[in-house]
Amino acid sequence: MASLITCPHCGVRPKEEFAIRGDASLVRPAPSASDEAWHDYVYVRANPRGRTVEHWHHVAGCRRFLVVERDTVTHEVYSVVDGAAAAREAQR
Amino acid sequence: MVRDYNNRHALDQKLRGAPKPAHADHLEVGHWQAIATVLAHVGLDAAVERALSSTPDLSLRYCGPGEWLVVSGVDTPVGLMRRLDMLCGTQAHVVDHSDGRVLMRLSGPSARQILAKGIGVDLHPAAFVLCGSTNVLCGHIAINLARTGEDVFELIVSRSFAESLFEDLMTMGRPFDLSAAFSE
Amino acid sequence: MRYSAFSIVRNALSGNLNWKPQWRQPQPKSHYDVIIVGGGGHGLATAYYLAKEFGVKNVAVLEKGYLGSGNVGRNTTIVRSNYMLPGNEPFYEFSMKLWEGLEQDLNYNVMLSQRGVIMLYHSDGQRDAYVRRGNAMWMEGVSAELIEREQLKKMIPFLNYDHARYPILGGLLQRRAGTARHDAVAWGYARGADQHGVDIIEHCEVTGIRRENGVVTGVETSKGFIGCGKLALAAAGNSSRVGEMADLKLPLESHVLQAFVTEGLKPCIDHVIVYGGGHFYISQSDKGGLVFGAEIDGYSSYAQRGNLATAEHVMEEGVSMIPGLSRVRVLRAWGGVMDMSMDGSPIIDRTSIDNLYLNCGWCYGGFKATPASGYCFAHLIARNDTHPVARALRLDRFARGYAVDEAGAGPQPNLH
Amino acid sequence: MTAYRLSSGGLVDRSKVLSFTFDGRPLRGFAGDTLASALLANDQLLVGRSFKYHRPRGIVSAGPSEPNALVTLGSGARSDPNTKATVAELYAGLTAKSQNRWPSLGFDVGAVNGLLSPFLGAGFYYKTFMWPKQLWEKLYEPVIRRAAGLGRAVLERDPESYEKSWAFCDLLIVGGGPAGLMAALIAGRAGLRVILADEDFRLGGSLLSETETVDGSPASAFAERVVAELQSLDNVTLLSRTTVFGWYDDNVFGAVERVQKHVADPSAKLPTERVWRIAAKRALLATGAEERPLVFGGNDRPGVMMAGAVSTYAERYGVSAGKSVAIFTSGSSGYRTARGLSAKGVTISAIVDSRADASDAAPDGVRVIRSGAVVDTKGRQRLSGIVVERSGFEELIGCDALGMSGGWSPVIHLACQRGARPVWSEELKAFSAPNVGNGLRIVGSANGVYTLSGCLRDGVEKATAIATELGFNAAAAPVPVTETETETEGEPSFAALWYVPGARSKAFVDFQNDVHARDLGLALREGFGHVEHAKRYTTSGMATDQGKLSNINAVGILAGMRGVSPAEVGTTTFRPFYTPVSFGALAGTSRDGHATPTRKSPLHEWARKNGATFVDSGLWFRSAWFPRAGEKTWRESVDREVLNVRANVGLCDVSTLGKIEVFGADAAEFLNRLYCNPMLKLPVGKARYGLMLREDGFVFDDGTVSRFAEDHFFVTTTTAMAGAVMSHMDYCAQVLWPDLKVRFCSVSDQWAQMAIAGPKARDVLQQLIDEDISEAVFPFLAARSMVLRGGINARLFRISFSGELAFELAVPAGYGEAVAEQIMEAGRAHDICAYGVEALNVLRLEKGLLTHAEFDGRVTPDDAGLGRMFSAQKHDFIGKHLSARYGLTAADRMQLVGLKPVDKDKDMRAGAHLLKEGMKPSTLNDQGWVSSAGYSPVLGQHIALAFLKSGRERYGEKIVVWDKLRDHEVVAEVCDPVFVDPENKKLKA
Repeated sequence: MASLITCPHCGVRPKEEFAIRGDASLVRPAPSASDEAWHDYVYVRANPRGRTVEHWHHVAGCRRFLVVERDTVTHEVYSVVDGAAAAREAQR
Repeated sequence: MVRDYNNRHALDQKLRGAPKPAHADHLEVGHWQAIATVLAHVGLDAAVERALSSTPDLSLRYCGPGEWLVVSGVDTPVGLMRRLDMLCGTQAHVVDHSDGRVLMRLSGPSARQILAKGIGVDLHPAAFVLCGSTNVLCGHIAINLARTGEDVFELIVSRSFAESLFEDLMTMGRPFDLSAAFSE
Repeated sequence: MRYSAFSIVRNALSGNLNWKPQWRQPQPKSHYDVIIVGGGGHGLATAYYLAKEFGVKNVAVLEKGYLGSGNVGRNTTIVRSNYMLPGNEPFYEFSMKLWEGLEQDLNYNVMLSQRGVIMLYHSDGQRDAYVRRGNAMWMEGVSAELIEREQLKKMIPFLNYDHARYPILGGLLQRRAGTARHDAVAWGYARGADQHGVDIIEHCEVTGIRRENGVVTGVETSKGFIGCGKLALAAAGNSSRVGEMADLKLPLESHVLQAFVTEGLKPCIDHVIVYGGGHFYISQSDKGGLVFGAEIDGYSSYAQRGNLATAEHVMEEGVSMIPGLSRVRVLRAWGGVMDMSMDGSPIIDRTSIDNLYLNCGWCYGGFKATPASGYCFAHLIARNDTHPVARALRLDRFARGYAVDEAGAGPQPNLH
Repeated sequence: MTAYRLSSGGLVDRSKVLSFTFDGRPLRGFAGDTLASALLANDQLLVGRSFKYHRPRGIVSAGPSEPNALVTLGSGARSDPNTKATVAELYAGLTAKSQNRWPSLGFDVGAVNGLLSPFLGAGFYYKTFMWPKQLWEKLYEPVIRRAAGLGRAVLERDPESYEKSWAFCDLLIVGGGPAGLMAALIAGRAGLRVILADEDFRLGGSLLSETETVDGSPASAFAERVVAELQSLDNVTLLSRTTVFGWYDDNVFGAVERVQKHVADPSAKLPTERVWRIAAKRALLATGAEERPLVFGGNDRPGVMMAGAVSTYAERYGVSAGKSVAIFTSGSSGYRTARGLSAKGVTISAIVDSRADASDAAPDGVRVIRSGAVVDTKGRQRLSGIVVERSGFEELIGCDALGMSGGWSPVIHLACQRGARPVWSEELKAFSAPNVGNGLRIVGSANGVYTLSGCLRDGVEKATAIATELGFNAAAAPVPVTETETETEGEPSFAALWYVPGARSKAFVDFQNDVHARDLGLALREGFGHVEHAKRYTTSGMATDQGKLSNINAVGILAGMRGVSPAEVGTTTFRPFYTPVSFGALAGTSRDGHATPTRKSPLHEWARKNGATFVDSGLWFRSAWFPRAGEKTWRESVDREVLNVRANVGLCDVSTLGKIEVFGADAAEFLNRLYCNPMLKLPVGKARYGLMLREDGFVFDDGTVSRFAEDHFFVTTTTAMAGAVMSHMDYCAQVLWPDLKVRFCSVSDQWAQMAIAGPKARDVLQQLIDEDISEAVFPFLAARSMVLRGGINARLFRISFSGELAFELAVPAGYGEAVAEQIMEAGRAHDICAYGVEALNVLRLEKGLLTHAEFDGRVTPDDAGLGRMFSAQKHDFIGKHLSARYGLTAADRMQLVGLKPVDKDKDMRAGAHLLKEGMKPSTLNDQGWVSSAGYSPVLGQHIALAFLKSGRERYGEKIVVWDKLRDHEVVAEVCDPVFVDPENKKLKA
């Protein structure tokens, strides 16, 4: 992971083609949601030790936001999927 | 006041002057070509790709899902826009990039070795196949790379980065005496 | 045993056989007034000041590894108080003043070396931002100097004045800033705390936080349950994990920051120099190695190791700033796990649980803050009251809209 | 003479004599020598001084673990300090200098430290130098600091070049010894893409100093045959002189190739070093094993070497380390060295074996002292004898070299760089590699296989397995046959001996950092018994060799003192770099002007021809001002440009703005959610100023939004944030609102864009355009595509960043220069001038328009006086919810104001802070800060924009503009931030 990411659209790519945005498990609250929900969305992070999902933006490639499921200790990558597909799923 | 306006190539400063003989490893810069970005409407990726790839004198370069650069050696920019509009105007948005992109063709026995100095993608023909294309990082510059022959690659770069990329490529090619010129 | 030139001579004459351990290796008691989780710089400093300044002596520091095995032992040792925002500058200046008296206070030479930190600027806009910062420092009574290009050339002749991609126009200098010997800070605080009766318990991992009626009563550890009156968390890098044991949700991501050291060289770089065309910073240790680093690797990680792409980028910036580094060889790279907070500033605060206290979010700035962090945290724990210089560093600042965002980068931890 | 060149033998080319110098002394060696072998051949035993005590030191090893023989190669800007003589390939004209000595290597004043050593024990500096306080800075630290380091860095510009390259392969083999070569051969024949990297300049590893035969020929000839076959295979890449320094995630390896370090006359076309990043499907670690030194009294005297190194110098380089060589060993390896030397006619004075009984065969007539121990060495700057103790009796044995062998440790550094810890093997009495999965496997003696035949077999087997795994067909290959050795008999056996008791003088553990056994004792006594503490307290293992020789003994000694197994002590952490790598190699070509790419505007040439001075703006070069003859300062030019725009007309290149086409049925909805002001009802043919927030409610960026069709918008961003805004839009479209029908792409590079501003802007522009662009037809904020006379497609916008009647004209980038020239020609009669970003900045300052000098990431729309743009009526947009927080709406927030100095002649500068008159400076009293300042030629005075607490209520108040940093203080009046034409009369003219 720290070296190579397999982009579902572009294939195996080096880390420097990506910009990392952060936690991909967050779902943007509804406009009417509580202050606390908004605070948690913008400021609170689960920050797991172990398996996590993270948004990697393939800026120098397909410009897609990818959801990279990976381990924060071993740096093993479990899966990489397109962010829009994942977001649609999450919103369902 | 009616004018003929000159179109200045981004590498005009670099490549102006008498053409020098091409070496075995050569960088040829397309003086004029028409290039457009095609953005498929949401959900119509496959249909647009079909429409585009069925046209013989258009070369399709993959950028990302539903997004391509289309290169034409025969059309004017306006002509290409018109053609693409007819071809897939109802299924895609078409944006002229003829002035915003510069195309360079790197060829020669050392082409792969030269590119490997900047590109973190396996360029072995089994991995990066003939007619394959993709957006990649070359050094610090994002480009579109296509393999148009066993030892021939085409690089499409944003105009503002063209000089920088050109200088980088010439540095990468220095051990191989890489030469460069505008195409005829 | 008090350290002095005389103690060294006396011990040398007896074959150096009579030196005593610098801190004890006690077995944990069943209960302490305060338990501090984390035997790094901040935890040890907190224990030291609790015992020395606030009279709280029944204190234990629990460390899951060896003492000082976290970021206090893996940083670039820079000490400075050149901040811009009013929420930060008084705190870091308080820390700087504590540094300046630390050796005498601890009877331990932490080798504070006030050789000056200079931050280079490369454009008018960057200069204006540094002027704003320098004036903010002066507002707090902290001296700062704007060094213009010609003066800088005399001061630091080997910078890339002629060929840099971004011209070096000048720098903002804080002369009192510099470096300290990082391990010695941990050891000095440990020895000091120990002498005041603090129990430092190494290889004791906290595995749970026991609560009864909404109040913390103690911690489960690899050495059994230990009761406490107050529990203080100072486990930067792992704050989210420790906090989770008490159901705290924290505004943190753990990230890895690499640092590097070169082979030992005769003295050649006098200042701590910070590149404005990137994030690179460098200084030379008293042993001769050039110690340097730049930005974090960018993804969340608990692994104390970095990636090559970032390392290469660091070297690019280094050679861009000082062309003569080109032939210097890099000996070793290491990675520290940072608590990156959502505004780039730390948190010292109470929590929603009455007797649970929190010290976290130090981003890459934890080392320089060690004394003030310990002092302010001890103040908070002992008096249940925030120290005046740490008022802006409360946990609820995000909810209230008072982020202390020195970089102006917004709530994305890896941009700070 | 003691060390000398044997009359024959070795892999050096005796017909190619190479001259070199050491400390100015001219010496000669042969092609194929290392600097170390050549120095030995010239009997130069003393090569350096240690770090702390400045003790005389000689060559210890024959490879990269060398702690002592560090020299500075080359001179001036080409100096390479701290170079290991044992890996430096000799070339004609090489110059080497010894280090850390003054005035000379033979007589070094620093050696006095040795006398003070009882006071300079581990960590002594933590306990003293504290009184009096001032002396630390003035005296103690400078003295300590002067003693720092070994070699000297010149910090001059490096005349040589570097580069980097990617490589991809099926199998990377690290190490070209017997195991590595065999593995490469098997995999290469099977068709795998193989890379074999070896740090030596000659492939073969231990085969090059082996006395055994393989398949009937000398081992080195066998190696040569294998290498020749590998060279013939297209799918195999051989990288000699290449050190693999790091193993990173996803099986990516970093390696550095010394392309021209060994070349007397380097080619300008080639880099001096090249860093490889190798992505390997599989890798084999064939890095061999390291012999351990013995820790005994006086073990650092020049002439004391590793027994294996003594063999290597004899077999590979044809150099004997001495006339009379003694061996001190805890195992069979020492005997092997003795046999080899003896066969070459070198006298073996004795073999001292720490073991009581061993069956190893000594050469005929050589005395073997069992249960013996070397407890001291004699001689000054070179060895003259050893003191051997056996059963309480001491004996002095004369010798001029001592080979020591304390057994072997597999070299497993790379396998432990990713978090896995080495595993103590009781069987090997060494730390062995952890199982790190299929990606990286350990082979040969790195895997604890210590016989030649075993290594050859291991190489064959592992390569065959990998080939099969990857779907290749590896033909069964016989393992080459060794002559005398069988796999079990040749296995070296040794007793673990961490410390030789009874030392009469210092017994060094870490040679370079002068850490001796007693320092470790002191560390333990003071509570630093943890291996990491001991390392940090004593500095053992922290020198340039990273403890390659010393760490294992330090662990063993700590274990012994603590009465535990080495397994319990464990090792310190293995981290990159395996051996040190130059900054230059890791930086590659990205330096100086190429540190980052540069971007040039399509109007760059036009600006250059018009005499522009350029300034960096991110990656871009922008035209800053256009000096004319007679103008002496930039201010004169900028004032002229500003006044001319206000009075007549000017042309400014704004091509660097980010430009994005936004399409789709939901494009309007998308933009409406993206900006804090409304976008849904923007009419076709109109432009609107847009303000974008971050989700936390602070301003992110601003720009314009134009609508060309119901489903087609065109968005501009600031130059600085173009990339960030594009990424933000990607995020919003893909992650937040994936169901919106919107597509967009950057067209920043497609369009050359220029601002034509000033009362005569329309008169000038109309000359290029047939369509009517009068106020009635093309009013303020009109935005349309049109065609210039001559047929150029263009876009015209009636927007202004100067407060003047202004247009922005965009044309395809290639035509930018021609169109700009045309406009200048058309404008000549109207006194048009080119203006740059400095004038642009003054023009916007006079109008109170904002840039990222104001939008510093901590500013709300209301702070900036743009509160009216925040559309609370909109259902949702980025930043809406959190904007309502108390801290973002508090009455005492700093708000944008204008400042005018009370004394019109005074100036103000950006970065100053604000204080109430009469108040003392303090953080509490700080009232705000100046974001932008400059001279307004229109008003004839300096003006500034500033953020002031509750500023909008304080117009008319006098405030101190406090720039202590530059000792500058001015009293200014707080005023509205719009200084010129507040009614916008000119804008809509």
